[in-house]
Amino acid sequence: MEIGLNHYLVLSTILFSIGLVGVMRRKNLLMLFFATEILLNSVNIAFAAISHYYGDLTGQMFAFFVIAIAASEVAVGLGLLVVWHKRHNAIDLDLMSTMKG
Amino acid sequence: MLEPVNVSLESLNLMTLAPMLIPIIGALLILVIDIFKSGLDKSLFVMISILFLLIDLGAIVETAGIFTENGTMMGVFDVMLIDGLAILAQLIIVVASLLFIPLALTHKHFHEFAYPEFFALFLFMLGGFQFMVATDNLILIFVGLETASLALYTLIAMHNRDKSFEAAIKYFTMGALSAGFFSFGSMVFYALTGSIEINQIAAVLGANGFADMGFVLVGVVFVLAALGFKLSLVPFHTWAPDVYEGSSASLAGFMSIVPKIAVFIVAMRMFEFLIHSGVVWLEVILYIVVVVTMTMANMWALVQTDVKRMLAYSSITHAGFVMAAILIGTTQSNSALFLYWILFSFINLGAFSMLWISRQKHLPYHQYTDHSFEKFAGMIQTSPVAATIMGVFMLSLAGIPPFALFWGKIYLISSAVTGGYTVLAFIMALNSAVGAYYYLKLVVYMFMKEPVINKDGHVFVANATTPLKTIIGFAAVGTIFAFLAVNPVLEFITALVYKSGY
Amino acid sequence: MLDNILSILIFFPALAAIFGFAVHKDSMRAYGVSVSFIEFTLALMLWFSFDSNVSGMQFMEQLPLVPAFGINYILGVDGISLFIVILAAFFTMIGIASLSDTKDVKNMIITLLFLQMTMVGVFVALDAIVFYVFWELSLVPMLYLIGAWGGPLRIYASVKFFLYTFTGSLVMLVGMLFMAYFYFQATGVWSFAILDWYRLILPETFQLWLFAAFFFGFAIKVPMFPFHTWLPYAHGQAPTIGSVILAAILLKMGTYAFIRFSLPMFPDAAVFFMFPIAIIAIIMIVYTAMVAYAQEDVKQVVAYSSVSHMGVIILGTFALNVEGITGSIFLMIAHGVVSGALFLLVGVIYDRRHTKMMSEFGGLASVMPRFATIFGIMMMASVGLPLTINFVGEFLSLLGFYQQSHILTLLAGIAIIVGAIYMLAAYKKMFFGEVTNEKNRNLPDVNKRELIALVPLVIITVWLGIYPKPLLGPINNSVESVVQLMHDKAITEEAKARIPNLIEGIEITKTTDTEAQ
Amino acid sequence: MEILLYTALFSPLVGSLFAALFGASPKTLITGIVTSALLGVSLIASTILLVHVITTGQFVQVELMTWMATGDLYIPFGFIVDQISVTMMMVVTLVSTVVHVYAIGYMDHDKGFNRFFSWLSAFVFSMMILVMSDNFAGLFIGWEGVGLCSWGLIGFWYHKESATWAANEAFIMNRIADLGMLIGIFLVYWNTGTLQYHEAFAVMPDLDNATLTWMGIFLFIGAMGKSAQFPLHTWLADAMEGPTPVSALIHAATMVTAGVYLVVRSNELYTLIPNVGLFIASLGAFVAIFAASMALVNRDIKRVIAYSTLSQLGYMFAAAGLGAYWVALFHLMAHAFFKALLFLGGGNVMHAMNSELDPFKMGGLGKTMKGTMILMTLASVALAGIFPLAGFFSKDLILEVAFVDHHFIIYGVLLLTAGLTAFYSFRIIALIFHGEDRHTSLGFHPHEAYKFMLIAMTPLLILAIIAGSFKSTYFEYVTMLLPGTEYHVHSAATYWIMTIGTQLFVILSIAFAYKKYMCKDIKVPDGTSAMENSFKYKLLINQYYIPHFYNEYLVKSYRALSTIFWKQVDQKIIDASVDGIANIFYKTGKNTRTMQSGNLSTMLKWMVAGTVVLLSLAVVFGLAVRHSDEIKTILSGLGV
Repeated sequence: MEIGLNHYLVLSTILFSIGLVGVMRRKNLLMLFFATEILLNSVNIAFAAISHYYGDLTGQMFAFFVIAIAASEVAVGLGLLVVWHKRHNAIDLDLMSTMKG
Repeated sequence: MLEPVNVSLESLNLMTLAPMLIPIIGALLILVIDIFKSGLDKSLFVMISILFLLIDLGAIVETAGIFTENGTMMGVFDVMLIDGLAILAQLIIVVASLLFIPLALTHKHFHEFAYPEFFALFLFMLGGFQFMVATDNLILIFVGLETASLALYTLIAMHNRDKSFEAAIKYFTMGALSAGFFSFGSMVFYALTGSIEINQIAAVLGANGFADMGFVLVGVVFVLAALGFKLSLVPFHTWAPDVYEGSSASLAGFMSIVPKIAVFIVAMRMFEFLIHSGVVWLEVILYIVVVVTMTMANMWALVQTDVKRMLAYSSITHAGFVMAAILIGTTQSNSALFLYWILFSFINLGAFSMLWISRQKHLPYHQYTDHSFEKFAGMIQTSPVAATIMGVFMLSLAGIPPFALFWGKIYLISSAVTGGYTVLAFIMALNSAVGAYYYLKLVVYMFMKEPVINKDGHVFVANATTPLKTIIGFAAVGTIFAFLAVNPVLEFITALVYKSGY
Repeated sequence: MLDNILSILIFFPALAAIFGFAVHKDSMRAYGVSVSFIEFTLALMLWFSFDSNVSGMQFMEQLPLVPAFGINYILGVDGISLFIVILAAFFTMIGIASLSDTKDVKNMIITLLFLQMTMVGVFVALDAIVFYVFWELSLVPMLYLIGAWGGPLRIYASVKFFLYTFTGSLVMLVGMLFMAYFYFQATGVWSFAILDWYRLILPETFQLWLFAAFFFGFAIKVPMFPFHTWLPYAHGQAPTIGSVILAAILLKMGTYAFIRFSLPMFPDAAVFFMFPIAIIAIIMIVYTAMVAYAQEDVKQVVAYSSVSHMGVIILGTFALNVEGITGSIFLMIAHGVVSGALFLLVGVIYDRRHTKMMSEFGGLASVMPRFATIFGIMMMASVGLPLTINFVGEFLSLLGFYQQSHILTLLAGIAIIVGAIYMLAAYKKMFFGEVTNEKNRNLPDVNKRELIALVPLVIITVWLGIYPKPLLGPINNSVESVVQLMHDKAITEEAKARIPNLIEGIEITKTTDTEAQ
Repeated sequence: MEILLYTALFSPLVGSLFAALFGASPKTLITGIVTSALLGVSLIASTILLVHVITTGQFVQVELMTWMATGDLYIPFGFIVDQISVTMMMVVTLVSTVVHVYAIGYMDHDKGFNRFFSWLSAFVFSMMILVMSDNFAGLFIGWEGVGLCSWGLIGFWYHKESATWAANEAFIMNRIADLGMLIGIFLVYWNTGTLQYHEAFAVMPDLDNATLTWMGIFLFIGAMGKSAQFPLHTWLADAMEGPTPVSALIHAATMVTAGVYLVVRSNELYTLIPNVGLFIASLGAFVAIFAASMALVNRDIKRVIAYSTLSQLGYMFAAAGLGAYWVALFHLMAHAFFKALLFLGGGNVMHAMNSELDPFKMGGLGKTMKGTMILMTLASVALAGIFPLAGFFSKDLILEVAFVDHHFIIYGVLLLTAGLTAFYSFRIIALIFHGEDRHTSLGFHPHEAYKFMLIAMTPLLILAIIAGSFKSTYFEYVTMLLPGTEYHVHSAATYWIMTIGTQLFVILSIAFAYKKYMCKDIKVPDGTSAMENSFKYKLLINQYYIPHFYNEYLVKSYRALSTIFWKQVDQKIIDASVDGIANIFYKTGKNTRTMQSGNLSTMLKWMVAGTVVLLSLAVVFGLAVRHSDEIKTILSGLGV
């Protein structure tokens, strides 16, 4: 069986779904960040595959940008996480609900 | 053997890039200054920011001039797109920023303004937003959006209070999810059409007659979710009240205006062609989302006990209100969107600035939040001018004529009428009535109750300095005398929007 | 100066109010009286230079406001609005003059002056949006008046008043936007000018919907049954001056708007809805009169009586003939004078006893004979005794409606019975009998300041009851042109039949002339 | 002549305003004198006008100014002095002058002396407007004006609960009738285009019968209220709470006859609709006997006289209804004189007895109050219709009218009423002035009234005696305007039998009354005697339970319904639903705000959930589009 575009897309979708489930289920902030990384990377796979399929570089460019943005996101995210951890000595989401209503 | 890249500078049309580059240069300059000499006063950075913003404004006016002569411009490998929408949105962004940045010159000292990075980040953020509105390339939109958002998360966190961090983390995490949605949506469109430029997507989809409607809709859903998050449309709005509460009042005011107008432009570019191509589904979904956003946010605003949170929900309502313009999708409605948002930015910035100048460093014992309603009780007696100004802002937000927002409101509702959305027009009108309740609540507290605390009116203006008062005065005058400016503004907007083909 | 007298009338009090911030609070009352006196003089000047023989608009002013969207600042006055404007100026004047000592009197006077601006603005605006601006803006000072100086439930009452009317007027606003859109479709030009709208003939179904939208806004303001429940709260909680202005002027906005908008713009819809509205009016008349009878608080009696009288005004308006509409306009003024006076009178006793419960009183006639006399005169005027101002309006309104329906007029006529019942019962409870409550035994009679307000009202009540011609003349002229316009515009057969054609006579003579030739 | 007309009309107003100036101050005799003098002026002016009208046969008509003018409606303040109105003017000014002078004495000790004269003169003014107006609107002004003054005067002693209650009752009941009148006026206007009497009547013959009938009915409803005809009669007896001069002037001589005046004035209308006329006559006859029956047992002098008034009004309506307008007017005039006299005499008694009104507690007053006794007896004789006093001429004429027109039932009823009238009139005469002294033991020390009061009453006395002799003169001049039908029984024998028979019947009734109530053993009834417990007595003393019925079933249910409307409908339904709608928003907000739990996980879930919902909608829609053809087939297969 030849691996075609659809397989990549299905893989991407599955990864995206895993990411979504992770985003919803994870109570640990760090794990949550991982889940968002999975989301973005699943998209990268799809972009690369489609780009190859069309023989067009735009998709890969997009993927590069996504990677770059993911990286900077991690930087900001981790920064926030560290501050939070310093202050509260915890990174549990459930403790993070002083504002509501 | 690849051909050597041979691009003439003329064809790049670098003028289109100028407005975005100016704030970025400004940001870099601030960083450089800080490297050479640290510990400079915030006023310096404020003034530098203002200067760059003014230059930016000049550049935008320049492009506006070119646009009115030559029409829509493409530049930098056809990535940049300067049309009426881009110009109007940039004008709003820059003017709102000009009103925002002097708010840093408070009487009390706040953590974030001590860092020059705050101003640098701010300018980077502006660059991001300007990129967002001045392109129809999904990559650039994505990059611009993320640049701006990441800067914004940081700005929120720099307020350095527990709530600020909580707000920033919430905003950040949800933002990351929305980034995922946006990229996924872009991927779907790319897969369908092989292009990531909106006008080409439109062209391809139009050419094959929306053959894969199901997949188009999947793409639309993800983009809608991502943009809906930024616009705080229900049910993607949950971050908004918490983030507004967690961030400083001035930044909250800024957030209710600038990011949203940028995203509105993207939404307009993205959805307009779909609606006009007869994608009924999107029309229905947008209709539902708009109505739900207006109505539900209104109801939540009713039950708030903190003014800033109330204003947060009210901003959600207004966003839903304006989203209706995109749903209607006529020239009048698109012009109404800009008119509404210009007027709204004046008032909302004014209202949040009023909260900002009443901000205390430490909460007194009877107050659980920074701006609880009780704090404003009897304000008319202790600080009548401030109370009157705040009252005007509230009445204006409620849509009482002749204050600013009324004109935007009638033009928008009128566009619903002319666009054939009769029921929507009535829903919009009735929502204004519901909204009046919570704006009145503050008026009631200020004008009709006895002060709870000390008779000292100082608490309401504790943070006030001349620049802040000037900004508020400017906003107040703009709010009250808007009726004089509506006509020229409206004509200008309509001309630009019409010329851009929306 | 006369060219811009309407603008001056609108903005002079507002400007004076802004300057008022600088006046010391001890001198504020004198300042307020002077300003409102000047305003009243200006209003009288308007009357004297008003040409009674002209039926159309006079003293027109026009400035562009948002010409791109057809919104212009257009003012004008005709016989229909002239007297309400004067009444507004008059009541503000005597209201301020008779103000009793309250806290924050400075703020109150400033608020009243702003309120006056909006009141005058509503009645002279000839552009729907300008009208709407003043219409909505009038809510704000009233909200403050009730909310800041009212009784224990003042916040509930004021917010209810505001939101209720605001909701109604937003629906009306949508109606206005539709109207402008239809005008745009018909002519290709945006316009909110009322006189432009008059020229637009709409299909009947459109008229019905637009009429309904406008009706919603007006009916709440009037207030018509069943939208009236904000009124007792507003009146019950408002300070005296608030009630006076509310009853005398603000309620008239709704009925005035019916005549200014609904009738000439949607004549067919007016005919279509005539009977349902008449039935609502009758319910207003009888039902609220009965509710008034059940009240324990004298102010509520007067408040509900207002609703009842507004029913007669509505009925007269929807008589759709000259007699009825003239009567209803006259009754607006009459009811303004009489209910205003009654609220002032209630205020007099409230100032002395700080209660409005009728059970607290009794036998006041012997303690305060002058007060009892004035109250009695005003009560009789409210009941609609001939030779008082109210009778002229009620008589003409009912007379006019009789042409449309006999049986409904008979039912509406019950007004004169039920009106007498609650008024006499209230008067009896308060003034007759022995003085049972010790606190009432030594109450001082009305003082000079109160007389300054009350005596002119008594004089007007009787004078205009005997000699209403100075008012009826101009009103009649303008109403005739409205009725003729309605007749000419009507498209359905029924409407043509229901709305009299006033120049019919001329047409007949013309034909006979030609025959003679 | 115009100046005389205005003098006659406005001098009472001047007097009233003059007295009103002193309204709140203690008694000043001057007010009484000035008002009386001004009424004298009015009387003189009226007399000159009367002479003018009699001698020239022309009427005086003036238009003071426009009152209301709009559209086609034009109502002036117009006044007319013609045969009808001048008769009424004479009656009004004469009786009121007498009553004013009398009241100076009667109200001698009253705190509200000045206020009283102000009201009383105001009443005369209103009454003058009523009778002098030349259009229906002016009539209505006077109509309501007298109602107002009647309210003020019945409730004159406002500290008395019963007085104020009676005042309000009178006003409200009259208002009910006024509504009918107003509708009648509307009918006149919309059908004839004018409210001027002569213009309107000129058009009426061209109108269709149904319209005229309605017009007649509604105008008569107005008359029923003012003239206290069944079923709107209860206020008149209660109105006796007012000071006695008021009862004499308003509730006997003038105001209550306004209804009769209206019918007479509208004779041209009622002539066109004989059916309504017959109804009026029948109602009149019914009221005559109905009121007389209640007078038989009542134990209140003033109420007895009031019922007698009611009964006589019935006579007048009977005459007017049968088309004998001039007869009705003649009886109106004669009745005014002797009934006012009777009331004023009653006032003397009441004054003497410290406001005691029960004749059973009096007896033998003739000794101390000789003058009053003579006056009242003569007035009663006149009322009973004994030759040659006024009542004989006017009342017998009515009987003749009924007889000649072959309305024998009406005739019979009226004849019987005549007997009853005689009986109850002399019942109270006997109880008050004759028989044993029962008052001294109850602690009363009666005294005769001031002499000038008695003198003031003499003009009425004279007129009550001689008015009958004016009959032929009166007939001649008044029939210039009214239908001049003469009513003559065809055979002289029948006439004499009738006349003498009637006289005998009346005299026998009087004798019976004297016999029954002059005996020695009359006691103050204490509710134990068999007669008092009989059903008939109870029915009569309770006025056929009509006031009871009104009070229990109308007044109370109105009050209950009002309270229900307020508390249940207005507050619980209408207002609650308004607040309910507002609360729906508030409650929804309150209940759904938990969605904003503040927990980041939940927030993310909301976001994903929103996307998933949209996604599934998109998939459904996408599939639907793709398979639209199949769906259509399936749906058509299902028959949709």
